[in-house]
Amino acid sequence: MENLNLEIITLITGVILVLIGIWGLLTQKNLIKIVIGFTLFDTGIHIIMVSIGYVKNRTAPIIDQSVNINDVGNSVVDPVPQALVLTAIVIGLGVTALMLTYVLKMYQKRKSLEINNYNDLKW
Amino acid sequence: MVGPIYIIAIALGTAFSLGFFKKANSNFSFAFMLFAMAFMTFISGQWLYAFLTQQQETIQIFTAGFKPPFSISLQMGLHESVFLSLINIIGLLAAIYLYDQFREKGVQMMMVFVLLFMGLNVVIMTRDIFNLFVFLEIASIATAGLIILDKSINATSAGFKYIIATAIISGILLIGIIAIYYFAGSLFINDIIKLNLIYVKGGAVAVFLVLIAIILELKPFPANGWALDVYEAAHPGIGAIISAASASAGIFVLAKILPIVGDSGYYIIGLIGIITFLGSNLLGLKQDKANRLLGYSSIGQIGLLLTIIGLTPYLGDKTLFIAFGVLISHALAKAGLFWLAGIVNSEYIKGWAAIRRNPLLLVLMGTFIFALVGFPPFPSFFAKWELIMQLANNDKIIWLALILIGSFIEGIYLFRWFGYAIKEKNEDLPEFPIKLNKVIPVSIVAAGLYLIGYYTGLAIPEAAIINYIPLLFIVIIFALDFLPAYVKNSISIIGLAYYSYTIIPAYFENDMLRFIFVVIFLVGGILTFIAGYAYKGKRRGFYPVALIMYVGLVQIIQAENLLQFFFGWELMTAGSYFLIIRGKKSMAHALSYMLFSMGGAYLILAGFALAQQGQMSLSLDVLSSLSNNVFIIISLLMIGFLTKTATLGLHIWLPGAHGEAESDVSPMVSAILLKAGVFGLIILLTSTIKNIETVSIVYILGWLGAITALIGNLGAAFQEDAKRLLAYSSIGQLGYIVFGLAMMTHLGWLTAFTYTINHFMYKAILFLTIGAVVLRVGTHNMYEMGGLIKKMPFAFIAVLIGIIALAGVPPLSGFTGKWLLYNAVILKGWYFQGAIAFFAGIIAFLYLFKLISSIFLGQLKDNHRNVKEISIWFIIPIYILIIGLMIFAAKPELILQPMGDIIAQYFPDGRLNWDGGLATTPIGNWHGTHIMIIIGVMFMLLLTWLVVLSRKAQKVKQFNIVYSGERPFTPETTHISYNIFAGYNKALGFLVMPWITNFWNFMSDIIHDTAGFVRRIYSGNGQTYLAHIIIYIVVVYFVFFN
Amino acid sequence: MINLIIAIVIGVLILIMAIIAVHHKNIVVGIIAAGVVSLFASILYLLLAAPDVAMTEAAIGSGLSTIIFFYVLNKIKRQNG
Amino acid sequence: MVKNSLIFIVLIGFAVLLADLFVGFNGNTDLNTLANHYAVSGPEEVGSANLVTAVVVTYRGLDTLGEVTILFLAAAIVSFLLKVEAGASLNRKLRSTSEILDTASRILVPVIFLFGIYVFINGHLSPGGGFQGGAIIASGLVLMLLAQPAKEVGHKLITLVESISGISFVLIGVAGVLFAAGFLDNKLLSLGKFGTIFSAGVIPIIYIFVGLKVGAELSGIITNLHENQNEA
Repeated sequence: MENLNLEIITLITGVILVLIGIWGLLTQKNLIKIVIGFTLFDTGIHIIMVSIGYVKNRTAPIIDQSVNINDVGNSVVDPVPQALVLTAIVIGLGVTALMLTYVLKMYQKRKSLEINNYNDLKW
Repeated sequence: MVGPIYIIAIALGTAFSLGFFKKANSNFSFAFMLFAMAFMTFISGQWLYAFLTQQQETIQIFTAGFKPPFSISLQMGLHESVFLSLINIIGLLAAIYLYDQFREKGVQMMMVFVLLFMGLNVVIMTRDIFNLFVFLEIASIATAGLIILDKSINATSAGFKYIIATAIISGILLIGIIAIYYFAGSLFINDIIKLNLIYVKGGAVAVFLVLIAIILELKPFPANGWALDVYEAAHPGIGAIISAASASAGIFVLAKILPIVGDSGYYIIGLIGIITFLGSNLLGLKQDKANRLLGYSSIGQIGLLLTIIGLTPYLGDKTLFIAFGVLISHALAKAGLFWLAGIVNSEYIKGWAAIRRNPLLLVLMGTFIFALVGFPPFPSFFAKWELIMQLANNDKIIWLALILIGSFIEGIYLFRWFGYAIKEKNEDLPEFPIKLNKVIPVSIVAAGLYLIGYYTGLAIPEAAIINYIPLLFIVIIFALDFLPAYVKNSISIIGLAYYSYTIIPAYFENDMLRFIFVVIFLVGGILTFIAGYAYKGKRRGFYPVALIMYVGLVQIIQAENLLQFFFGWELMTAGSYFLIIRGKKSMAHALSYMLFSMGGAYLILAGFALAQQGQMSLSLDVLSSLSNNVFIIISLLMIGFLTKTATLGLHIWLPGAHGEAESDVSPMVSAILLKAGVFGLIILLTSTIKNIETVSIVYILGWLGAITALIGNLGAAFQEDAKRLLAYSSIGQLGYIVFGLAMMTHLGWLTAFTYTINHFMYKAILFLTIGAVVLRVGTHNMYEMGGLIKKMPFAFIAVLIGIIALAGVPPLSGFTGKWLLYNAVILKGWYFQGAIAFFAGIIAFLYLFKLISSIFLGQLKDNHRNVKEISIWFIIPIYILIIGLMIFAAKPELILQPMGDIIAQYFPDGRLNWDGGLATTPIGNWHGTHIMIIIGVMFMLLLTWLVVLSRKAQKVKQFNIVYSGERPFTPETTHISYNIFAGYNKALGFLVMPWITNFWNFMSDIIHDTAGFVRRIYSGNGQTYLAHIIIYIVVVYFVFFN
Repeated sequence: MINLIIAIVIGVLILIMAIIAVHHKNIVVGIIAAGVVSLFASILYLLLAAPDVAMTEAAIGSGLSTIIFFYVLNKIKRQNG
Repeated sequence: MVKNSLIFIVLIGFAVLLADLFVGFNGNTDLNTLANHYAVSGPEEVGSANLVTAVVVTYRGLDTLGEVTILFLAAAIVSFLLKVEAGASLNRKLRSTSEILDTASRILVPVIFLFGIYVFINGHLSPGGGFQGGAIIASGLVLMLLAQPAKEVGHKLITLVESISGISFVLIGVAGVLFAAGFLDNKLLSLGKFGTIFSAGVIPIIYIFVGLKVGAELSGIITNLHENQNEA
């Protein structure tokens, strides 16, 4: 357990989640399942990002009573990845909503959720 | 000046405000949005102007009042301003073009549209790598939104494929960015560059992920199925934006992050680029849907750009110029073509035949096609030139070859498509409306191509001296296209006459060799134009293209350096292509002509590139001081020129191209155009005369020439189509010229020159006459003619003189040539080759006899009872040429003596000795004037004798023919020239079996089958495309990083 | 130390849920499982001293995102029936 | 399944790639220069107690603007796609809702809205901010729609809020160029007393607009899906 840090555990979780997401994206035939695969992939990336900003035994980057105002640099974790993840999560939501709307539209046209039924364009 | 940050403010402000207008008048919203786009264009344009003219320094824009890396910073420099201006102008034009869609779909689309361009703008300016990610997302989401404007199922599913593909790519990019942040501790690109992450364990992988994601955004082959589907399904207006604007931004981003990767990135990018360029163009070959074809071509062009970026270490400071030339041509031409696709509205490329109902649109399409392939005067021409030269200078021969092969393949499908537009049947194609707001943007980008092309040319010293005034003259002629043909004909003749007046005298004094060719080109041009008076109506498009060919030909003569020569060569090719495709059944022939010409031109280009390698000069003189790769250079150039002389193996384009051309075009492309190849050969051989390698090459050339003469004449003998007969005969005649040149002796060259001049005259006479006859009788087939001698005596006499000259029978100048040829052969000792040439000469009699007998002698056909003499406008040039022929025959010393002096510079030994009109060689002598007189007297005696005798002759009645009571099933078969040489065919037919045609068809089939097989990877399944992306990443990673 | 154990447990749960989300035949279960992945992820964020991210993930990733999934699924089912 | 095994192999390749990427990762022990600057000088420069907020709204304000734009784009596209084509029949099948849910939602929805507003107003002091607040407001809306499916949500109002807050965001940014040191500069207003509501320059104001905008955008997506829901 000596080398096993919190952020390494979460990082590994994130990486595996990314792989599971890609697996879902590549193997599931149902359009909604594919979108689910994407959200997993996305969440995995977010976990990786937050893990990378973590510093052992430090608190959240919010200056309140628990933080010594004169020694902020040595008491908080990195705020940058967190800020980036905030942005990424919102972007992910926008993309997911868009994908689902496409799925809905495709279903309305052809009454099928099988991705194999949308191969008209090719070559 | 207005700060770049206002681009963001204006775009966002507009997009957010548009929400207010949801129910308001759409026209107002549209104007509002258009204003925003115009303002963005204005801001980027004024910066571009400042950078170009006022030594403006690159500026950094810090947001939030903090310096980077603490805040996001933007950068505005020359390069940024160029890209921003390009993208915003395309955006502005696209907005105008999409007016109807905006009106129909409402404000949401306008919001999405403005935001797309804002995204692209920031993507170019930002110096923060995460900010780059955010605005790339904006751009791709906005693109996804625009794709489904078209609510068809295909557009929706293409949009879905697009969005999942870009989402995956963005995810990969994000992982890369956060890892870079981990290793570099900064998101500021300038900081990251300094850290050389590529040498850090793990850092290299992070950089790789960012790089591969950006490359994947550029749709590399084969991980690009999603993009192709989008190109096919989306509205062409959107396709234009993706292809022109988004891809340009993508290229810029790649260039921006490349310093992070460092030098090791170049190799990967170059390799990915060339694979994309070749693969995408190859698959484009099998494509028959217009939008998808454009998609393949777009991806191919981006591949070329990637290749150029990847070759930066070898291209040095020329990289920017080259990339700019290719990019601007691609962006403008592709935008224009996509927009045209929206106007023509035809799913399949064959349906583009409808476009020629509007000549302006057809011209625009031609502009874009030629700009894409890299013809002058477009920026891509100069860019490609520089690219090839630089590659040669750095010994990157394989890259050079691959790039030329890819360009060639792209040319195949682009010209096939263009051929359909010009020639495919269009009677039953649906009408399409032409709206001003759609035509204007297309016209503007086309004009931009010409303008930028002119200025790019100025940037190369060797090109800056190109004389653009003749091209301007062509533009004027084109602008006057609405006038009747005779007016334009007169203007063209005056133009050529003036051109001749300004340049010919100087050549006469200083350079006899060029003088001969320039006279053939210009005087020949004037003479053939005189025949043009015979045509009624407007003859739309004829004069500009004919003049392009002549201007190109003269520029070849005038060229002082390789670039000018190649410029003229390509102009000539373009002009002659248009001339040839004008013929009624010329579509396939024009394509094959174009392909052989393009292939030949690329060989010449490669040859030039290798020739100037290491010589720091583009002067034509470099050819005479070759030191490395001499054999290869000479072979490349020689094969290139031999495509134009239609030498054996490279001749299959000629019969169709010449045979099917219009009556006054055949002489242009036969008597005149073929001489360009001869001129090229002469330049090549005179320059490389001292190179020992030349010896073995010309030996092969000699055999080629002799066999070509034989095969050409045999081919002519088996023809039943009069014009094809003449076309094959040209192949044979050019074979003699090549044979003469190959001897590399004084007499050999004199022979070649004599044949050159002769062929010009008698082939012009014959083609003009036969063409004029064809105009009267309406068929090329000789067995459908006959007995025209009384109807067309002038034509008969012209053909008679023509064939006497061609056959080499005394007293006409053909004999001069033959006499010289046999002397030269004997002195050279090439007996076998000489024997073949001699045998070929005998065969010439066969077909020449047929030409006169079956057309003018025999029975007059019923339906020709009322035909008139050929047009006076044909008779005039024909008889001028006949006079010229007679003078040359009677007084050959007038030309051959000075010619001999020229040749003596190169081959001083074994001269022809002149004593007045008496020419002497070591083995004999001959006197042109005397022979003329003697034969003339004999001829008169014989004629008188015949006239006296013919009193007793009995006229044969029209139907005084007996077939043993049998009525022939097809009356043509009874014609004398129907299958006339069946017997010979049995004996010699194997020689004219279409081995060579079959060979080229086989090659073409192989390539097409490969394309058809490979493109099956694009299964249409979005998930497969995703798998391609992941596989691509993994494969590239393991290939390059392990 | 306790954080470590929680992290491992949550991490394993996330992966199990993710596999369920991908492989369960019933799409409704899949969507819920994906939502749970997000919810657990937000706990990880809390452990990683990222309360802002945790809030966002909880509200957006497991909340709104799941709702949108259901709206779309519901709509599709209605069209089917 | 040949195909799936192929994908599995590729995924292993990808896993190796990611492993190569993070093989040296052993957790941070210290902040890097950039983060350290934010932590040490951030409170002084920006005046926000929540450093994440300082980074999101000020240092990387352009990202946030872009992010809001992405949601805006998504909302616009969804609304465009789900726009009911003219002439489509509007037969609404409404589910009856229980009295309890209805009543609860009547009480809860305003509270949720208030909570959302609280979250984004206090974004510079405590965890939370515009995105979280906006999302909370949107969830309130979802609850409302669940309880009262027939409820017509004012599209005009949503659009108005969305547009006004978006434009205000941009205008604050431009004001930064004109009156302070750059686009979205925080020092447009005085930084105030550290740790109080009225501090941290324009951050609270921007976060209010972000909150409103995000809320409106998410609500737009949801109402569009919802209304489409009832029209089969």
